[in-house]
Amino acid sequence: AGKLERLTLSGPFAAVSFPLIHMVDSGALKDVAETVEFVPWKDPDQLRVLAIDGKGKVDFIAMPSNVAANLYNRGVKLRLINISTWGVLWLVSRDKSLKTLEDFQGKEVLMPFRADMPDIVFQTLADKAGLDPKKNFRLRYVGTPLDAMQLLIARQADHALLSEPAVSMALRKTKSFPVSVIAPELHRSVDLQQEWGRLLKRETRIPQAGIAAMGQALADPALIERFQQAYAASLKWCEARPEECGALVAKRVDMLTPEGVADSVRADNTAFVPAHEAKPELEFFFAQLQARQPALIGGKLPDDGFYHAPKK
Amino acid sequence: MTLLRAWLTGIPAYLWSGWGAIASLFLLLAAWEGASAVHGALILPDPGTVFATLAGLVDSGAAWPELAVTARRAATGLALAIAAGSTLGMLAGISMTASMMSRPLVTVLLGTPPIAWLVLAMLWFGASDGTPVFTVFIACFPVIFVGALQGTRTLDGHLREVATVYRLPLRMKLFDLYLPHVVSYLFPAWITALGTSWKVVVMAELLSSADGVGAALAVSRSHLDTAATLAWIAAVVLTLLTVEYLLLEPVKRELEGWRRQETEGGAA
Amino acid sequence: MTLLRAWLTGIPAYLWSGWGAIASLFLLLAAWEGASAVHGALILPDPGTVFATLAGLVDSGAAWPELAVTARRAATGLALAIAAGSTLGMLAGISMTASMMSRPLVTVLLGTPPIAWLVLAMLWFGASDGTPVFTVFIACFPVIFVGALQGTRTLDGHLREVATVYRLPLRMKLFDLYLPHVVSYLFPAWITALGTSWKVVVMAELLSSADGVGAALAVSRSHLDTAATLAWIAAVVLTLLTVEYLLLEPVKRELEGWRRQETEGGAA
Amino acid sequence: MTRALAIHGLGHAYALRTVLEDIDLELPAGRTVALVGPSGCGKTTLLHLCAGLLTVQKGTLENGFLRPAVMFQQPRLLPWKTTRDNIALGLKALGVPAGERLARAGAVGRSVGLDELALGQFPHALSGGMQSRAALARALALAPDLLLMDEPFSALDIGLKSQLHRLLLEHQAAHGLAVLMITHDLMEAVRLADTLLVMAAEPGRIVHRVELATPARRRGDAEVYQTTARLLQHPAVCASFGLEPPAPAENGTGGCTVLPLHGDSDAGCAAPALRKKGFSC
Amino acid sequence: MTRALAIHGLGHAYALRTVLEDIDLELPAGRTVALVGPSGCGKTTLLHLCAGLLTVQKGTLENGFLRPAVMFQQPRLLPWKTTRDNIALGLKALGVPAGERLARAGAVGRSVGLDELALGQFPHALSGGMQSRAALARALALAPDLLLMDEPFSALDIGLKSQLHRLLLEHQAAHGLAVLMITHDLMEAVRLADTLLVMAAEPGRIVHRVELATPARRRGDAEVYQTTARLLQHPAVCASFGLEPPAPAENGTGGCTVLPLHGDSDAGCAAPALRKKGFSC
Ligand SMILES: Nc1ncnc2c1ncn2[C@@H]1O[C@H](COP(=O)(O)OP(=O)(O)OP(=O)(O)O)[C@@H](O)[C@H]1O
Ligand SMILES: Nc1ncnc2c1ncn2[C@@H]1O[C@H](COP(=O)(O)OP(=O)(O)OP(=O)(O)O)[C@@H](O)[C@H]1O
Ligand SMILES: [Mg+2]
Ligand SMILES: [Mg+2]
Repeated sequence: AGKLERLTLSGPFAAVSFPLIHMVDSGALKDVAETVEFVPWKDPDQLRVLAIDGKGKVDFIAMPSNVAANLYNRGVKLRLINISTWGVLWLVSRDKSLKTLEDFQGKEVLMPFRADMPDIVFQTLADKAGLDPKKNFRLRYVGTPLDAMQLLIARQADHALLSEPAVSMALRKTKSFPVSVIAPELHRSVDLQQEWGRLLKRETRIPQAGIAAMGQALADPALIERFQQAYAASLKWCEARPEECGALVAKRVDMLTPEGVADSVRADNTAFVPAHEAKPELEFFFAQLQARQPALIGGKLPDDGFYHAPKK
Repeated sequence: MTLLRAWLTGIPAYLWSGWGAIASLFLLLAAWEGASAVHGALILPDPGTVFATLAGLVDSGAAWPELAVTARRAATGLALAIAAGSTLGMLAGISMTASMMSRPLVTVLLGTPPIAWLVLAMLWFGASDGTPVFTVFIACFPVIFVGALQGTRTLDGHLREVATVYRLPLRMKLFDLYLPHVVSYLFPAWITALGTSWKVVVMAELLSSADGVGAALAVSRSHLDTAATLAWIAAVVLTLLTVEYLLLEPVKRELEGWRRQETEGGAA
Repeated sequence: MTLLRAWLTGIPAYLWSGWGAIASLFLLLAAWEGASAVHGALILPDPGTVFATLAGLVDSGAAWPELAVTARRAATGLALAIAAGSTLGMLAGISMTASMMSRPLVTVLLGTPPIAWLVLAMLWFGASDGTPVFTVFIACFPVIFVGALQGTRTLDGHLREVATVYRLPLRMKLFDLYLPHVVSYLFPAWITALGTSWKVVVMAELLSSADGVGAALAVSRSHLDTAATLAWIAAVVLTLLTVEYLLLEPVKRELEGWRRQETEGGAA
Repeated sequence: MTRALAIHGLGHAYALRTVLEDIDLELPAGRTVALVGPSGCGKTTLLHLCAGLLTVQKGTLENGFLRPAVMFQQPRLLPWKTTRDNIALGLKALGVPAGERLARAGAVGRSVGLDELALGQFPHALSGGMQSRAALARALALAPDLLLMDEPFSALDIGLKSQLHRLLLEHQAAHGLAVLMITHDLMEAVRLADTLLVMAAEPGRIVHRVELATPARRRGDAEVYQTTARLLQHPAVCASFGLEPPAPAENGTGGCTVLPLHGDSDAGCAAPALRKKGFSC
Repeated sequence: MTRALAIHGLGHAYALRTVLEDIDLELPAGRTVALVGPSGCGKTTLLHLCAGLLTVQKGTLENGFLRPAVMFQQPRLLPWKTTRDNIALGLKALGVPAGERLARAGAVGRSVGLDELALGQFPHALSGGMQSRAALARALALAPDLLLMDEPFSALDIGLKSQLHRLLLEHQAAHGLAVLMITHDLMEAVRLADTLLVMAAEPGRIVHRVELATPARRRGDAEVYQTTARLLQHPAVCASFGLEPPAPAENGTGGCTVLPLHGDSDAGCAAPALRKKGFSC
């Protein structure tokens, strides 16, 4: 097949996107397209604009798995091709001694993004632990992870549910001048992935984010295959060289620091799993979300057309 | 009392003259429908869907509590801004020095992005109503202040001389001399502030709060539920239109009655 | 030309009378210093640190390009809003029907949270200047429109009769009759809009842009670098104060010269 | 249409209150009609109707003049324009270029006694009389063919008044100007007008009409005085102004009193009657 | 301080332009001073100085009256208050309770010929003369001890004028009111004033002073007429108004002309001189 003119990758500033950035930077897909570019999306509005079909602007887009299902159920033409992020949710706390969800009973926990996936996961887990999320915790919702971090650092709050790379950024900040002078250390406390495994009696991982194919890529299984390989390679590269990956990402994304990204790469739970293989776990995950907040996945479980399966 | 009476008696005549307003709202709906057809439902659902969603929200009882919370915050912030802005603005208008001193502060208030306040507001007011109320106040106060200031300074010097000669006490100067004139400057400021207050309170809730329309908006936004998002926005705008046309306009008509008659007499 | 001359000749007298303004800015700095001492540098760095950071940004050359980009966007949006708002507002003020029809649209514009537009703006204008410019326009237009509308409607009926009798053509009606009166209503609206434009453009850039002060602000915020955040905000506010006091005020003094003399003559 | 103002059966009401009823009036080019009547009887209303500022509700009004100018009861100068620019307003509306316009405005301004300084000032810095002269100049500057004037000289001193009377008559002789003027000064009306209409109030109507045969420019002081005196003898006029006509037996010259200067006679003049009920204090 | 207005060597300048120079004036309680002079000579400025609206720049001004009231040259009614409320303005400032205040305002309003309807209307619906009567009523309602009036009767018809003259004299007799009034009507000045001051322009100064011995209420028409005629003979007065004094040989009575009604004589009156240079058109 002829070379494509342009290939557009897109993703949020989170772990799923690091391989995408590496792919663009290293020229991994040079043989496929003349230009390969990375377009970040920062909020749901931008995502919506990128996701409208027919425009064919974006080919591969990284997003949380539930958002992909949501868009699919709303009629956007996309297919999930892989899941790479299996756990980025942590409780960050000033108190070293808190080990499990139960330990946080009666405490005020900052929660960015009300009714979004992390909130629902937290509630589900709390429920399984026999706790009422509304009664046994004092959940304080804030607008963005940034606000939560600011409140933590300003000692206005002691615990927060954060995701990578915000966790690493916050931890780095509190150890570095001048912040650490005032704010005592924060700790990476409960790992929600572990709790997921413990309380739901499953593997200790949650299929949180991955890549969806759209536009011209949808009709081109070869392109998807090529992308999958490159992505898996880049993911491996990042895992192997956190420092280099951090430098690379921070160069492109002003908002992240190299150390923060590196820490985040070390901490997060990545594994390249093609969508059809992840399907059972995804369906379980979606079912949990649907039970509490159907709107998160667009009201229903996505049908089979959602999961990309390579032709054997 | 007079205001209340005026409010009640003003309504029928008012509704009658409101056809133009309604017509233009329908034009707006038509434009929306058109844009929706072009862009598709994910970007911009059509008005029918949105109003159906809104009706659903209202029926399920989900809408009223959120609207009430938001309205309370907007109204509190607005009331504070109107009281402080009108009074301080008029006082600053009477004294040249006060006006010189207050102007740059107003500019600073006007031009500082809310980001700068938000952290402080969260610190001072925590998760209470304080933060959105404060944000509304900060956003509306300068608008009203500037209007009151300008209105006071443009009062006809001849009438000011009358006040001097007839030795009006400060209270009368404010209420019998300045206010009736300044009101014509305050009204556009109040209308602007009313609109601003709703917009700002929603944005502030969106950023910082657990309840209210803004929070609901944030949720539906993160769920990519465009119809619900627009339904909430429609609810806000409809409330705003109601407040403006049922409350502010009749009051305006009453307070500016002398002016209306003047125009009619002059041009009839 | 006359405006330019007025601008130049007005400056010295103007600076002299600006002491009050400067004094109150220093008061503000003192309050900031105090608050910073209470809350600690992490939440609110003191003015010294912030201005040092700002000086660093300026020295390193990082500040100017961002400020230039932001200024270009704010100025474009504001200019469009002033042109459209003043003209349409005055036309609506002249015609009762137009005023009835436009009012609810203005309320809708005023009260709709930017969230509702943002998607459409991004879709229409992409990542270009279009989005922030459009956002500024939407935020400033209604403010100016309402001011112009009210100003036009409060023109003394007697003077309107003079215009009829002396058969002023529409152009003269606008520029010789309405505008000089309306200007006194437009000025507070322009001041408000100027402040709003800077605030809004920064917020829009914060959400949607890769460059400009807003984007820089987003970066320094995500690094939890409060000093840099405040330095950027200080840069915006200082620019705003400069524009207002070096440009808008002298123009205002010139355009309202007849009024100033009146006051002096009447009360000297 | 002929160059004339023709009014037939004209009436006007503000809301439910009738202020003018059954007015008939003819004003051909080159003539002057003076309107006198008690305060509040509707003179200004009639003038505004002629100027087209009020819509005709009853009767007919035909205005065949091409370039009317109005001088209002209040000066109504635009406060943001200098006196010169105010005077030039009508010329600007006609599209006269700036240089010529300002020169002509200056000339007309000087002709009503405004000096360079006054022409350069804003209206608020003018005295009352100067403002009303500026308003007059604004009307004259247009070189109108119909001049509607509402108490044009009432704010002026005796010297200026007579100067401006002469100016007006000259202007009229030169341009064939038609003038409709309202005044409270009967003598002024008799001096300047060809036709004098006396109005009465509630509702405003014309109760007396005097045609003066001698052209105004050749009218002598004696004639002016005698006509005024005769006018004041007329019962309708006395009634309209709320004056008691003195008993004819007591006074040789007769006529109602008030302006008592109708002779050297020191005849006892009756005090004017109270015009309104409840007139106390 | 005695209840009197005492002015010595008063001067005033707007910016660099001197409009008043060396004014001396005494106004004790119960007396009336009338100020006449050409338009723009500074009469209103002097009145505003007396009212305390302008700061004294030169000379001294002592005002010992407790409750002055001012009637301005323009009505200056508050457009957002009904006529009645406008009249009651000064009373409200004094803290008179609403009921009494409105009743008193109504009574004063009626005494100047405003009916109930007019009292309930906003000022813009009043005729010019009604507005100036409302302004007069506003001043009178205060029951002032000093009344400063700027051309109070110039917008009124002859009937109302003489009624209000009587009203003013009655008021003065009853309350011992001091009055400083500006007028362009010499006869009115002579009729009402105890002292008559004639001003000249550029700079405004007092050029002639007439003391009238007979109390105003007992002043007969003949006396009024003769004094006016005498006044117009005075060269300073003629010069001030820009009138040419007729050659004494030609005219028996002498005096400058303009108000030619100074007798039945139809003596040829010289045309008034042009007051300003460049008087053309
Ligand atoms: N705009 C208006 N609305 C209602 N009534 C009005 C209006 N203008 C005038 N009137 C009434 O109409 C009547 C006549 O007014 P108009 O001004 O014509 O009187 P006028 O003869 O000019 O009196 P003056 O000599 O005092 O100027 C008055 O009683 C006045 O109250
Ligand atoms: N506020 C002002 N600023 C500058 N000059 C002024 C001001 N007010 C009045 N003047 C000037 O002062 C002079 C005197 O004005 P003033 O109003 O006292 O005259 P006047 O005697 O009352 O005249 P008129 O009889 O026409 O009312 C005029 O030449 C006028 O131009
Ligand atoms: Mg009139
Ligand atoms: Mg005067």
